Amino acid sequence: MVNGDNKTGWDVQQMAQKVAMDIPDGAYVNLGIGIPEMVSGLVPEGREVIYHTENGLLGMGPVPPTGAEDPELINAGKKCVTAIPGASYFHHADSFTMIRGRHIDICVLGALQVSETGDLANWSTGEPSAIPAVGGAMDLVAGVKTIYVISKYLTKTGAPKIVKQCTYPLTGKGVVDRIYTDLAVLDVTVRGLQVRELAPGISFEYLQQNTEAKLIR
Amino acid sequence: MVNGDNKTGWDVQQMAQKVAMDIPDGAYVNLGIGIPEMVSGLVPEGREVIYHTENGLLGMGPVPPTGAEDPELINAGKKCVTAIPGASYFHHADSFTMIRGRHIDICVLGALQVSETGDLANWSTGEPSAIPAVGGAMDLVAGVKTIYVISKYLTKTGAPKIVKQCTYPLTGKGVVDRIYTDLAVLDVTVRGLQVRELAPGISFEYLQQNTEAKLIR
Amino acid sequence: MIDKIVRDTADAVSGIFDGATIMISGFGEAGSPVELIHALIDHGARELTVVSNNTGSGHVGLAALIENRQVRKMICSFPRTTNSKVFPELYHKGDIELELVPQGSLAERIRAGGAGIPAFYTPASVNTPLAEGKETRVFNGQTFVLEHAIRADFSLVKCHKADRHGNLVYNKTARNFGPIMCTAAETAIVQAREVVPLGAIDPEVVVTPGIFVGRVVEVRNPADESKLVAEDRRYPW
Amino acid sequence: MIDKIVRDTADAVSGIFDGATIMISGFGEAGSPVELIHALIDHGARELTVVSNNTGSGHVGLAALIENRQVRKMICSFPRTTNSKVFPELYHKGDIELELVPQGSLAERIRAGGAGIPAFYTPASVNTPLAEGKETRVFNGQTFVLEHAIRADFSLVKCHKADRHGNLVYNKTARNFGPIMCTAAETAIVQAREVVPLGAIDPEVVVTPGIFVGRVVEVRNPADESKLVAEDRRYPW
Repeated sequence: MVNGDNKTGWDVQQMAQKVAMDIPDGAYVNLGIGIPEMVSGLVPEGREVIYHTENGLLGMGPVPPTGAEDPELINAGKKCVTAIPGASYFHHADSFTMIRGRHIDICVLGALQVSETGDLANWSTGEPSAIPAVGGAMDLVAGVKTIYVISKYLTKTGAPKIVKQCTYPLTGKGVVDRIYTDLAVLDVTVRGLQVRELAPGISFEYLQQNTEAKLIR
Repeated sequence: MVNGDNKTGWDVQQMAQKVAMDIPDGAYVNLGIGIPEMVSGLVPEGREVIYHTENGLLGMGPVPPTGAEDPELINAGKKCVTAIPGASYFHHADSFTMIRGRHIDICVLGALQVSETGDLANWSTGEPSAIPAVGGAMDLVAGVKTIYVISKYLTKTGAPKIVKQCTYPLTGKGVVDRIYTDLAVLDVTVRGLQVRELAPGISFEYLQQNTEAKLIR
Repeated sequence: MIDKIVRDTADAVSGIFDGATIMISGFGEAGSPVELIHALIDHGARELTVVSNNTGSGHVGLAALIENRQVRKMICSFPRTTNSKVFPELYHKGDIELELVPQGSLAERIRAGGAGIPAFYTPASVNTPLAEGKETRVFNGQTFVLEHAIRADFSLVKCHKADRHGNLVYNKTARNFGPIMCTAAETAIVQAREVVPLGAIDPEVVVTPGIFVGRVVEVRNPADESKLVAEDRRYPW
Repeated sequence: MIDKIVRDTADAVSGIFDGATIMISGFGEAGSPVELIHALIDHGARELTVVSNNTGSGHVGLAALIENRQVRKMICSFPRTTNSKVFPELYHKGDIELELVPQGSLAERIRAGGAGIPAFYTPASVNTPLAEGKETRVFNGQTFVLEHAIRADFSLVKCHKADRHGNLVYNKTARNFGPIMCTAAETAIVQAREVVPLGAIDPEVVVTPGIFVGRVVEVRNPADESKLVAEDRRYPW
């Protein structure tokens, strides 16, 4: 067990901002439920990014003002959203044509564990008491061109989430391209996890002490 | 070679009329190119029959008046048609979902040969000089619930079209349910071709003399 | 004459038999045919296999159908939702079976069922527990898993507008599984917010052509499921 | 900013390389992108594999592309039409290759290519010469044949209206292969009768969402192919 205090790292907002900065103008992006949803509000000025939500909307806009919600206009997290000019609605088979057919450029997902080879576990802790629920995660990691993970570096109890090998059931094998954590941004490469950027006050050594995965400077 | 004179049989109009009489109210029907197209104009009063054309229209209406043709509103035979109230347009994959998914009730097709077990050959004579062209025929016979064939009993040269076994390349095996010819209407049954109705002046013996297929009274 | 409009939701669900496989549209509450599900509760058919993305919320709609012990097995991608109480309880007791399917594979299996495709290969779930026991195959160096079509005896679907031929249009993201579920059932049963005259829906904008629809019932002011859940309503009322 | 509108048809077909696989929309002349095909003739890419339902009429459009010896192979369901002269001549000389596919299998293979499905089973063509050499498999007592996805480097598609995101609507039965061909190409190139402002197409009626489209060019008064054929016009003019 290691020190999980991350006061010196980035907060969730800053993590989401880093993701948003890496999404180029014109990209088609699918955002997972939870923290990834924050990314949509942080796109830099001058970029036009199109959000896909797998329940049948391309061109998802921001949350509507209170009172203007339509329970038939929701995102994958079942929250009320809006549609931008140029949006389109479609059924589920067409929506997953976009996903599986490699039409979506970037997907941002949360994680329970990511391995040094880019394996992702984010749908089940494998506990017998838990009700397994997978949603669209397995289709997304199998079909989207670039997979970004956004996640704390350590669990709430201080255990590593960046691991040599996932112990939880996989969502996909070798699918993650980049990991945005509170302590660093890491790229999955054939040689190991390349540290792309360190949060202020975080050392490479500290990162490496907190994972058995192979990190590269 | 037998006598191909069929002055005593039904004409093409009468054959098409017999087909039209057997299409029940509310049926979804696909009509092949050529003689089968005649059927649509012969539906008895009081029946509502919906015509599907595989190039993307459900609810095909009659030929438009001269001058009102739209080259972007055509049938599978590439002739200008119209759309009835309640029609819908869709793309080719959706159109063949209707066909392959057993949503169409009846398809009426022409034939080069039909065997006593309901094998159909209607797309190629297999001659090396011919350019093979299949269109939607193989999907139609594989997917539509009931297949009616409308065809002369004999070829122009008096050769049998109702055969023990097809010599031309097959469109589908054991797919035909009923054959409307100028001399008789025949049902394909497990015991052989059951003569359902004889044209005026045509005897069972005459029919049997002109095919090696097994006919049943 | 073709007239698929039936009088009420009881007529709409008539003939649903014990042991039937039923597809139910909706993604959460959006597109969920609450009134048809309630009619199915009144109707009483049991031992159902239900194909639906979720398992319902609170004690109304799909959750109420499960709570009424009419469902033997669920085929879905995400059996949890914020307010799902009924399914977890029965699942933990071992009183209901679950087949968990990735959402895209679920959609494609339903679409295949409607399109006469018995099976297809997909990259989703390869190397995960959900592909265990399933056949895999390599195409162009990549591994895919074989998935089989799903068909249903009945689908219960909610749409926005319908005509007597069964042509349908939907509302926004409430479209979700409706169109493919209409294609994959022997009898697709649809509740529409409004039945319009034939010809009122432009042929260019029809989402579900009538050929895929068996019965239509008008339900003018369908329940807002989340309100019912917030009020802790239970069906039967 | 996303702006997929290009200036002219020459820009639209730029980058098409020798040996490319090209899907071309249309069923006969309905939906055939004649102006884009003519731009491809001017462009000159050769050794193309073309996926299209037919092989063109007279000496314009697809027939002219074939006549100009730019096409090595055709993948289609019906290579004959009333006025097809060019393809038959080259085919008899052995100067062009033909892969004949049942129309529904052709559509489904294209759709699979766009949907990330590498292969699927279909009942069409079983027990016929077109299934020879193909793998078959029995599901529930019925035999099916394995068909593989088709993808293209480029698709040339004609539509009715488009916006700068590439959202498309079509006109009547000219829709045919357009929507699935947009999904199955690395770059879908579309000619639209009218480019409309973003937001002018209702999100409920978009047929091809912009994500599937690479480039859009406005061609306000597209040729009526059958008139050109009747006048025995030839391209290049």
